[in-house]
Amino acid sequence: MDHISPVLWQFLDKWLTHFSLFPPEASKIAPESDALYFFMVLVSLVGLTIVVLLVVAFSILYNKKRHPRAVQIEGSTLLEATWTIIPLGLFLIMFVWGALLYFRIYTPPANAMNIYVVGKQWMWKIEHPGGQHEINMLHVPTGQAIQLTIISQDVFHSFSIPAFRVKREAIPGRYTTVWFEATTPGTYRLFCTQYCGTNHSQMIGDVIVMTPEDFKKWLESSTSGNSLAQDGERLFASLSCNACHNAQPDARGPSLVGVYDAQLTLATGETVTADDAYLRQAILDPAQHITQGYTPIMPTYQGQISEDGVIALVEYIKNLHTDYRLQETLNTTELPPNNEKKAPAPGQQPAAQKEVKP
Amino acid sequence: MSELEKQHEQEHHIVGPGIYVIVLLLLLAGTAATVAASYFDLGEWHIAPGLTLFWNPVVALAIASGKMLLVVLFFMHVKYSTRLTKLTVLTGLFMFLVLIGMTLSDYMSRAWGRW
Amino acid sequence: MSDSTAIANGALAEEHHEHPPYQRHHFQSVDQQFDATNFAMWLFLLTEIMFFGGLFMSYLLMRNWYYQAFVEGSHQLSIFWGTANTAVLIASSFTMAMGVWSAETRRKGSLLLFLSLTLMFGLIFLGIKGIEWHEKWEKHHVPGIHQYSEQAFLNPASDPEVYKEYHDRPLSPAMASKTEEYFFLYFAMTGMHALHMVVGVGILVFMIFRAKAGAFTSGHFTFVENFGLYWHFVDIIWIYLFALLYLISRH
Amino acid sequence: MSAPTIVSLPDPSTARIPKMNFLTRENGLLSWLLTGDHKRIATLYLISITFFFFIGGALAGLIRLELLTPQSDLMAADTYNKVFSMHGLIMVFLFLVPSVPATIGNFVIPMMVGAKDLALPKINLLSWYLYILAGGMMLYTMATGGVDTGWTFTTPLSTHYLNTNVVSAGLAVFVAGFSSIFTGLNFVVTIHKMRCPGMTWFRLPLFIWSNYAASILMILGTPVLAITLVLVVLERTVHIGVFDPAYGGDPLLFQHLFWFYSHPAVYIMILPGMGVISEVISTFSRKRVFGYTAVAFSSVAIAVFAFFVWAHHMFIMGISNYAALVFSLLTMMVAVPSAIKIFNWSFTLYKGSITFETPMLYAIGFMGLFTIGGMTGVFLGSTGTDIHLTETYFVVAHFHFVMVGGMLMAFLSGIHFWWPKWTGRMYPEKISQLAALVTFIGFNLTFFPQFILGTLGMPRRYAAYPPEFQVLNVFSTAGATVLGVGYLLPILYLTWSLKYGAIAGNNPWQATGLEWQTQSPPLTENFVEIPIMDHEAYDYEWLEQQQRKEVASVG
Repeated sequence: MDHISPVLWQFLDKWLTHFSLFPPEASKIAPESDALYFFMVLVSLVGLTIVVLLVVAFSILYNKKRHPRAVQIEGSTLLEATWTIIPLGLFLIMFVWGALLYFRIYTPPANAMNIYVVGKQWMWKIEHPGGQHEINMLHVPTGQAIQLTIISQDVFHSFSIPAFRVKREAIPGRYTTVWFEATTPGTYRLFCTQYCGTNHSQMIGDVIVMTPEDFKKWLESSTSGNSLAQDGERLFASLSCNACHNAQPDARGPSLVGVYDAQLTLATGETVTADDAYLRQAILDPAQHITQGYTPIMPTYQGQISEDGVIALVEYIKNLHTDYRLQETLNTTELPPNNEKKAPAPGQQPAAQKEVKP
Repeated sequence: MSELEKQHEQEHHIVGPGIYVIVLLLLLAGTAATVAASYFDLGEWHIAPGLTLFWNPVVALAIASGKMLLVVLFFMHVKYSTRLTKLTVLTGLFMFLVLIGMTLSDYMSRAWGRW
Repeated sequence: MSDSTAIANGALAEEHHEHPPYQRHHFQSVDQQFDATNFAMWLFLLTEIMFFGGLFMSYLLMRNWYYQAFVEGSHQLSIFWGTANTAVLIASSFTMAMGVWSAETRRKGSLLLFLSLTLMFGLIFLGIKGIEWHEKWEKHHVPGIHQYSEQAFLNPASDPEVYKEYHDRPLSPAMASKTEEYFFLYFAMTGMHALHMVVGVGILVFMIFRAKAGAFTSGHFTFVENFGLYWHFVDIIWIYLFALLYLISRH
Repeated sequence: MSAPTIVSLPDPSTARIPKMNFLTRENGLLSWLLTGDHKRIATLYLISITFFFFIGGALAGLIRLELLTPQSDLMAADTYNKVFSMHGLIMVFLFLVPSVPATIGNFVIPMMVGAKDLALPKINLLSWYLYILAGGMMLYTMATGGVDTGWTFTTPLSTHYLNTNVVSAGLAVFVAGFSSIFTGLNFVVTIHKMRCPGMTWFRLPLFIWSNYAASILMILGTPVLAITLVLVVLERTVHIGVFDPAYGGDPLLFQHLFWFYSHPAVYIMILPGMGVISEVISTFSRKRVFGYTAVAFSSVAIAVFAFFVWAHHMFIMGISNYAALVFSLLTMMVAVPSAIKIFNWSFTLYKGSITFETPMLYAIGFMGLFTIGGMTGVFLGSTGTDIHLTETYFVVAHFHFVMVGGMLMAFLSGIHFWWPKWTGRMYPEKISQLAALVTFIGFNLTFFPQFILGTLGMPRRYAAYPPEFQVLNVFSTAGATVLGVGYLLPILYLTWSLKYGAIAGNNPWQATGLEWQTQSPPLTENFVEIPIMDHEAYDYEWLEQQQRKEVASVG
């Protein structure tokens, strides 16, 4: 084998070690998704085999040499009905099966841990609730349902983890969600699959799945000191949100304590659920989201807070289960009663300014 | 008269000025009515929570559709045309409604939330 | 002759080999030619319906999202000019229909008269549209190219003319900025409509010259008939634009 | 060894190309540029789409070369983005949409229905000029720096974040759209109003049915794309619009409007190809198409359902769950007529008398590849598997199986089938059979690995990719080379045959369509006398009787 160039050997070696035909199954949904996939592959193979067999068999049996005169046949209603109804039935099975899978992938369980994902040209920013920030990396534990709340800061992106069989578009101006539960520790690819401009192909990263213990260690080692909710709290204070949303009886804004996931009645009479998307909209476009009994005095924050900032605020509001936290915020900012133009406490400004887009 | 000639005659039915004048007056009356209606608040109908029908747009669009029908049927001679022409007009309306209806169905059902 | 039926060129169609000069060589008969071109025109109008369909869809969605902005934006339009324009266009549709009738009954003089009237009404329509657009230009309500101003919506009292009639509440700044969306669609829709009018006016001028030469009153009225369909279609689009842009948001 | 054949050529020693035909009737460039003859316009179209096909093909070659290695080393990411965008735009709007209808359809539809020309010859010529204008604008776009939106013009990327020639590319597609509207309109009018005496709807060849269905889609779908592109161009120029969320618009609205056309567009592309396959399979198995009515109505069913499935391109884009459900169900429905067609074609072979000339080889290739392409479409139409597979190379492989494996095979099949009618000369049989085989092998080698790549998760439109995908990409690039040879061969030997091919005679295939009952190349107005259709479509017994009569009268 001396005459084969070593370079070629290297190539072959590299290829063979890097070669795979099927992605790893590293999430709970992956085997379910693959079951349907293989069912479809099977149906396709059977269908293809039937067509190929028919064509080959007829080509041999009825070629001109063997069968010089064609016999004219009009058709056969029975046969045609057969190959209408059987594919239809199979397609309907695939439809129902696929729909069940679809709802499973896009309906997060109630106990899922929420991680925020912001897509921008050309990177993924990940915000853990504990305040850990990552770029093009996502650390997750096994055995825990993770819900991703995804938004884009500029154009369409798409957050795809092939090993988990999940994918969701990151849309500018709207939250989308997807969830998964990782099963096997390891490092997996993370892609942006929606074409998003020049460096689309650089918008890739790694998903690192760890055992819960390792994950805990990682969380502790990479914390930035503040949790995401604390970041939000600072921003909340620096934007003087608490001037009105202070849970006081005479407050000009509705109390935000326990507002998350509550049913709100708006000034228009509509009832809405205050989910992430609603909170985001209410911050950016308050005039359209007036809670019943309040006047539309809140200014818009469109263009003043980055998507990361909004996420921090939403996370903060989410965690306001009692007004204890709110009181704490009030205490730290020494809010004088009835003074609307309140400058934030000087000590908190730098941290907050990190979030505020000029 | 043979079948062919009958069809032939139908295709070249000439609509006279009399009908045109009547249609013109109806169209102008419709315009006046729709403008007048826009000055009144015709109220609304709460079909279900979150789903309200305002009468003003409904009336305005109904009058507009009436005018459209007059123009199509008489000015454009569809009333006297072949079935093919009628089918073509209906196809156009149908596809227009498919475009609007199916797209809006996505937007409307998003508010229904999860299962 | 009114409301009567007539067989156009029946005699000519039966003679197989002597074609009238206006019959194109690949048609079997004048009838076939008329049917085919008429049907083609209708199919073209189908594409026009779908073409405007995209605009209507965008309008419906945006109006649902930014209802208040669309209400206030629509108050900026002049109902007087809008109504006048609708009447003008309906009148032009009528004269066009009469033009078709004149061609069918081979009346050259009245055909010329009605075509000219149609042309006149078409030009009046475009003129009024020009007045309306000019007003928007002066108020800085042309989106994108002329320094869009939200003043009228943030502070309605600054526009006494409109304010006198409708005591508007000021819009929130976020909503006021969405009025630009309304005017974008207003200009896109009326602009696209006016473009169709301009094309129509061009063809009308051409038709008047041809009609003078007697081209349409010797039995070959297909062109007039088909142009009539186009003109009526443009009229129908306006009827809906008038309702959607001017009227439905008044209350 | 000589394979049995149905080719019956006139005696080569005495055969002559008829002196008077549509090619020789008038001379000079102007007589071509101002022609109203559908056959000449078809010829113009054939030349121009071949030109654009090779430009698009060259760009495809560049793409495959770049993807030979994981890094983006042949070209920068920006260049790569422009290359795949231009490849998509040119192939979709300047090749696939007009390919069969504007060339073969233009050439044979009037003859098939027994008419002298299309109903509106001037509009037909206008359609070609619009096509050329669109092509010119596309070339201008490419020459002045290209466009990197992808062929889908996704907003807000295209309206806000790119500074390439989006406007001229968008307008080029707008113009190309009107070219296709006018072609479709012309076909519908011709099929409705220009049929010869005795030509009832159910005597029409199936090629007519499928082109009719495709034309309906062109008429109703294309204008929505046109207005969408107008709105994109406006939004780009005046910086306010309905698609960019930064201005208050909705990017999903763009997706809705864009796919309202662009999903039916894939049926615009494939339906005429299906028509070609029906003609070819029937002719080379000497049999009436099995279940004529079912095949005819399945074309219409595809056209109708095509308009109700567009949102399956948006399953992961956050449309409502309920809409996803409905659109997925309807997508499953549209798959059924395609299955019907495949099985009906297979059974057309049953008890036939089959020969394997080049058009038949391409047609058999079509059936295999289209089955794979169609079935993988179901993977993407089912909401659950779509999540994993969409926006990956699986999608790329799927639509290339349908578009290249399906449509291009059908196009080449049709070109070979009608070549004798068009030019009066036969193409060389042996080498063209070889070309068909090379194309089939090259195609599978190019695109089959992409299914696996997609399942592995390799995203589409990547200039650089992780190294574990390299092996399959190398296979794919190697296949593309073979495929390139497969496409170059026909243009060489077809050009050769223009001068040296055997004289074909009127009906070398012994086919039944009316177009075969006139001379080749046909007269300017197709027939000496307008034919009268007195038999069903694909009536080979009628044809034999006809020939017996002729022999008797001559003898």
